[in-house]
Amino acid sequence: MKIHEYQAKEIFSRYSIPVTNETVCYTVDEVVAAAKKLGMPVVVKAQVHAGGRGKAGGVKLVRTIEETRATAGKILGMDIKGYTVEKVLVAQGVKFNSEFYVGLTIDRNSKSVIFMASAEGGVEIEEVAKENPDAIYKFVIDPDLGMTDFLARKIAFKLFRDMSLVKQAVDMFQKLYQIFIDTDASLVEINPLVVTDDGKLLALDGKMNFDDNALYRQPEIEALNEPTEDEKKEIAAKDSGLTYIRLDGNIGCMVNGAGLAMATMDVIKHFGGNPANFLDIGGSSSPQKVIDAMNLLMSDKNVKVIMINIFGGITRCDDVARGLVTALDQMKVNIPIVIRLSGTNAEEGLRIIKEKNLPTVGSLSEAAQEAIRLVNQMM
Amino acid sequence: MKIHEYQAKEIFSRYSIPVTNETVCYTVDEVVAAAKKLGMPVVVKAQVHAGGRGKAGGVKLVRTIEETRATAGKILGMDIKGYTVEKVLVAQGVKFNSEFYVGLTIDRNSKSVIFMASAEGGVEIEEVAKENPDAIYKFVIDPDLGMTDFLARKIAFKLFRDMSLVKQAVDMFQKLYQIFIDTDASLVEINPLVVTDDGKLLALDGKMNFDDNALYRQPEIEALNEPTEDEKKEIAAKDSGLTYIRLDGNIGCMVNGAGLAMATMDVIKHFGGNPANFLDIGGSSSPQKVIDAMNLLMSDKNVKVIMINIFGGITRCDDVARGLVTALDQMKVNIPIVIRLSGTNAEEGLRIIKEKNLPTVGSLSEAAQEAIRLVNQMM
Amino acid sequence: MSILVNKDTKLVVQGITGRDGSFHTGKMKKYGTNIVAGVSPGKGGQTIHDIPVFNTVEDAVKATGANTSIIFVPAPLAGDAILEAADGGIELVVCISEGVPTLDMVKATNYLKNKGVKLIGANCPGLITPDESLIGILPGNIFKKGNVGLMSRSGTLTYLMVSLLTNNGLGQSTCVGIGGDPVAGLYYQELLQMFEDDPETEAIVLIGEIGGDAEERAAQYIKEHITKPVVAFIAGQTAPPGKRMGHAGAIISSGSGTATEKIAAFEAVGVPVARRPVELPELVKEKLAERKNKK
Amino acid sequence: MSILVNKDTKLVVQGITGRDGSFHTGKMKKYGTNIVAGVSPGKGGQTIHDIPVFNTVEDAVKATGANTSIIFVPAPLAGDAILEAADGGIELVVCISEGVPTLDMVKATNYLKNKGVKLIGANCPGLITPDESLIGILPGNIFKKGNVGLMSRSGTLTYLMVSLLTNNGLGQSTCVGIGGDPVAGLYYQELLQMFEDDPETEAIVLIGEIGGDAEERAAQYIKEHITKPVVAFIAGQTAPPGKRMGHAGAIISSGSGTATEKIAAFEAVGVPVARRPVELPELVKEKLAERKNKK
Repeated sequence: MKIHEYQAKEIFSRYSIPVTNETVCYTVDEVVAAAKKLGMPVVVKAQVHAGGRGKAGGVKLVRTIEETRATAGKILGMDIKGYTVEKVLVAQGVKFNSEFYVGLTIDRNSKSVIFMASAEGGVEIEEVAKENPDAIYKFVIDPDLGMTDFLARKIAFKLFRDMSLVKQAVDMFQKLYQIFIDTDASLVEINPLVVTDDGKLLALDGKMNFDDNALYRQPEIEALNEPTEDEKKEIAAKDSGLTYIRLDGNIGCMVNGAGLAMATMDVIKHFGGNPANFLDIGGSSSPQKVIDAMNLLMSDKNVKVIMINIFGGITRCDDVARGLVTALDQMKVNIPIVIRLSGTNAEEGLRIIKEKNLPTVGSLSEAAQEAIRLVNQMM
Repeated sequence: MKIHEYQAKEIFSRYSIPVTNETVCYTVDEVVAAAKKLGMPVVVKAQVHAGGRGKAGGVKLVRTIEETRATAGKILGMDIKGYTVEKVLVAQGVKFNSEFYVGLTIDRNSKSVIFMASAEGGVEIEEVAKENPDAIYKFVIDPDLGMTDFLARKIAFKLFRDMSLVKQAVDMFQKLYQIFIDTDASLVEINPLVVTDDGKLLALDGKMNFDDNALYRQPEIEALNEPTEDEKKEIAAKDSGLTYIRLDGNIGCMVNGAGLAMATMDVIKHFGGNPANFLDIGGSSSPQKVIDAMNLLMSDKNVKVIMINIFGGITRCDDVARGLVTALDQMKVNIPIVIRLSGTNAEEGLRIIKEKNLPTVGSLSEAAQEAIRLVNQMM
Repeated sequence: MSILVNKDTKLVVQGITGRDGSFHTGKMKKYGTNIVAGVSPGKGGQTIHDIPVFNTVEDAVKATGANTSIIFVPAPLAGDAILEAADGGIELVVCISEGVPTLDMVKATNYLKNKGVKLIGANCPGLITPDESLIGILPGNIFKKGNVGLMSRSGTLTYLMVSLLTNNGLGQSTCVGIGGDPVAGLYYQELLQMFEDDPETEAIVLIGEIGGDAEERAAQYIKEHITKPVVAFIAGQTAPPGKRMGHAGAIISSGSGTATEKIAAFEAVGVPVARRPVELPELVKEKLAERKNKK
Repeated sequence: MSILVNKDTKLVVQGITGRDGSFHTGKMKKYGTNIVAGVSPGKGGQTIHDIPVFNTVEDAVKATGANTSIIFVPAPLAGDAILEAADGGIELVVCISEGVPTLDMVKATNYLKNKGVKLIGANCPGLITPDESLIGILPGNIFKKGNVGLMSRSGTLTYLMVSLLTNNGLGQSTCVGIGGDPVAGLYYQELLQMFEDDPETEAIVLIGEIGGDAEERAAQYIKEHITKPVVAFIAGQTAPPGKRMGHAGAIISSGSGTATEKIAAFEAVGVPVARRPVELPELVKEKLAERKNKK
């Protein structure tokens, strides 16, 4: 789950990490009022859940009230990577000497939280990572120790020589780690972290992502969620135990397991078809899950054929079959369905399906080819 | 550092551990008022920093107001192991089925916090430990994990079969561990922990000791300290970097290092003398420390001779010598001093001492014998 | 031989009284897995599928000598269950539970590393040594004893691959579903080494997914340490960039972790990559034949 | 030979710019200890006693190959300093600082155990292998190379004992002050085993104190594992019960941990106990003579 810059910085502030003076605004008038209150210059920043806001023209430094009004008008309502800008952050312009990058994330290899730091802040860190990987220092944080004084100091000395800055950095790094742990984050970033003209560290920007699996114990974070319409559908799906991502094809897929779902899409594409979605009905299943999944597929008007590919493990094929039969009893399904079942309780599942005179196929290739044939028939 | 039962239970309450309804009282009238409010019967419990209050008659169950008044009068002002009872805890009488013991402390061998639990609660746990050691379960708490759910459950299942009690116990044990860690405790005990008639766990008593070395970061705990007059002297000494314990002899000892101080006392006793105190001037020394130590020794009127035994390591003999000379310049010392210096900078120290015409001796045995000779001369 | 589990495996099922735990205990027992105990706090003393249930893993291990554990508890409790297993004396922990918070796994994997206890998962289908021991939710009937070692980040895709292998006469030494979570137990490198050291395994199949760089690292490890033939498959070749496909791992962003890169990494170290599942058995057969000729 | 420290010891001093750190660095250097670096955050690049100072232990280790560290920082910072040393690649950490909170030591000792790093202290005088390496605040001039291994919970009492040994012609292989805190690093048992395994050590002196049961456990360990002669001394034979004599360990309560009990425990396993310091050398000489006769 993602939150906006201003929300991340509110969390930073709660932990006494210094951030710019700023106000979130929803209208041009609010932006102008905020700019007057903060004093010129200010920076107007689009608040959307997409990267590359700067490049897209969503972040502007303005020096006069007129300029502020014009810029606010331009940014509010702007579309950035499919997200409409509904609010902007108006932040006091700050003079600074140098820009740094610091971030925390999960490292699969060390199975720990890692702290990343670079003196090349202010630019996209992915670019730095690609072009000058040695410029990014990485520190594995021992989960038993957390961000100890010595580790924070070790990191700080990589970025700063001045002891006053080292001390500020040690304090800030320890707080950032605490935020990461306390909120079950998956990413915490400050980019740029700047040294102001009067020698103070300041978070000019802030970014936080969270572990979806842990949201159940982070109600305050979950309350910050602002899903788009597509994401709402995905979340509703998740609440039913489904993982759903809408794509732009016409073969509605219902598969159990993310890997198999991707392989299924790969095979459909291989034979020239186009999947309408990624839909993983997950592990431990119940008939209700299949009903929810069918409803989800039927709600997409582009779907011309439904292709079900189940390989039973923890998901039992008879549950899927029963759910399917129930779903078909409850709802009007006027498009063809191609069903492939194998694995745990497959025989019982196939028996139930066949009782309803639904078509089943043997292999994944056959299923994909059959689905494509049916779509082409309709076109 | 020790605190009173009622203070420990206030901390328990802050962590939502159920304790008896109770009030601390300083006068008989307060006790009677509290008893009326709580309803009879109540238990009146002396609040002193000494064990074995029950045996000493400092804990009484009373059933009537008259009895309450009489008992309060008896307990308030009572002397228990040298402590005068200045306040009592008046606690609601509770009906219970069974009594347990739980406690946390530091275990030297595993270098961890251990949790101790026993179904033989309500009696002195030291007795149980001696007579039936298998009745006390001990669990080492991995410092990286803390009191995990599974560990708390493992302990709870040793004491209880009923799942409602197990769940209450799991919650309580985790909170007790949290208290131990949060307060830098050295001991946390509930004895007895009872199961009430309506199936609830309840802390009938509470005991907490704290790590003196960590008090600097526990100001709230330190504020609860109620030292006796002797302890105040010890604390003042500690503030000057000295460890002082008053004893009843007449040879004032000033030694560096606890082991050497004890060995010095052993040798004095061996030759028939009587040390007036244990005084360890500790490691890293400054002249001021020696001045403070001299003042401390001189404040004890029983002291007839001062015996100084310094073996320089981190303590430099020249510092001790200089401090001694300064002290003797500042204060009137009208009793004899026996000085033994060796180790780091001993030569320089001895030179300074000799310049002042103070007597020095070679070995510990000689020093002890000389001190005893001087005392006997005065008698 | 085989890796990790075999006829000597004595299994304890944590969460044996739950819906999935109970169901799969029955399935595993029917397959022939030696299940010696179940754990369900407060249900100690009961039996389920004729298996004794204990309140704690420690009790179960003391009473039955269990050396392996499988976990079916709800995700919020799974981290603690893993710790309990390791603390209780279990040597191999297999965590099926899906949706375990990442920081719980960070804590658990670190503790297990210090204890020297092995973990598979979480969010995995488990593992099987055919005809000996099935520890997980895999459908036993698709497996066949043989000499192909298999490891996979995905669950059901594994079943499809195994079916294809079995139908083509290629039996398996051990198949391991390692799970797709950001922080998991044993991973490609450890398992590659185990298969390398296992005399019964003649070829290794690695089934990867888009996202992360685990496959790239595995390719590097194969180059440096593995002499047995390895064949790979990567799911998500046509997944649109920037979308998260179920597994936390399956994210493609700014040109790293794509199927194209992973396939290139494998092929650069001589590991052929099947483009479609059905191509896999043929590649394995070719590699086995090559190996036979070399010998 | 010797234990723990020798001519190959390369020492880094943490807290080298403090009063005590600087003073004892000078003393150790004068004794001949190979001090390669100091650490003092923010003072990297300076030198003190001609020794280069670094901001972090890691920097110091990378630049100088230091393998041993001594800590002189204030007690509230000592726990972190121990962790930094272990994390930085140090193999033996000697913590002199006095008054370190117990829970800091719990955390540190546990981390070092998992890392396989050895710790002496905190609240200890350090250790010495005479004529090779002095790591600590011990007065070097009282030691003499020889074949008696010594370990002690107390600081200055050790110096007294060593003086007596040296004055009686009994040199030392290595002398270790283990400190008297409730939670400390290497203790009697580990050191007894090291001396047992050290060919240069012919007799072992153990200097204990009242409080706790470490001496009783040591006696048990000697019975089971140690073949070399051991001689002991217990401080606090006349200490009044219930009083805490400086060391957190030195508490006598309800009849456990008294000098009488400890002396009995040692004598029961054939370890003679000196009643006064001056008696110690004679007991060591007797034991050494016995051992010679046996050989």
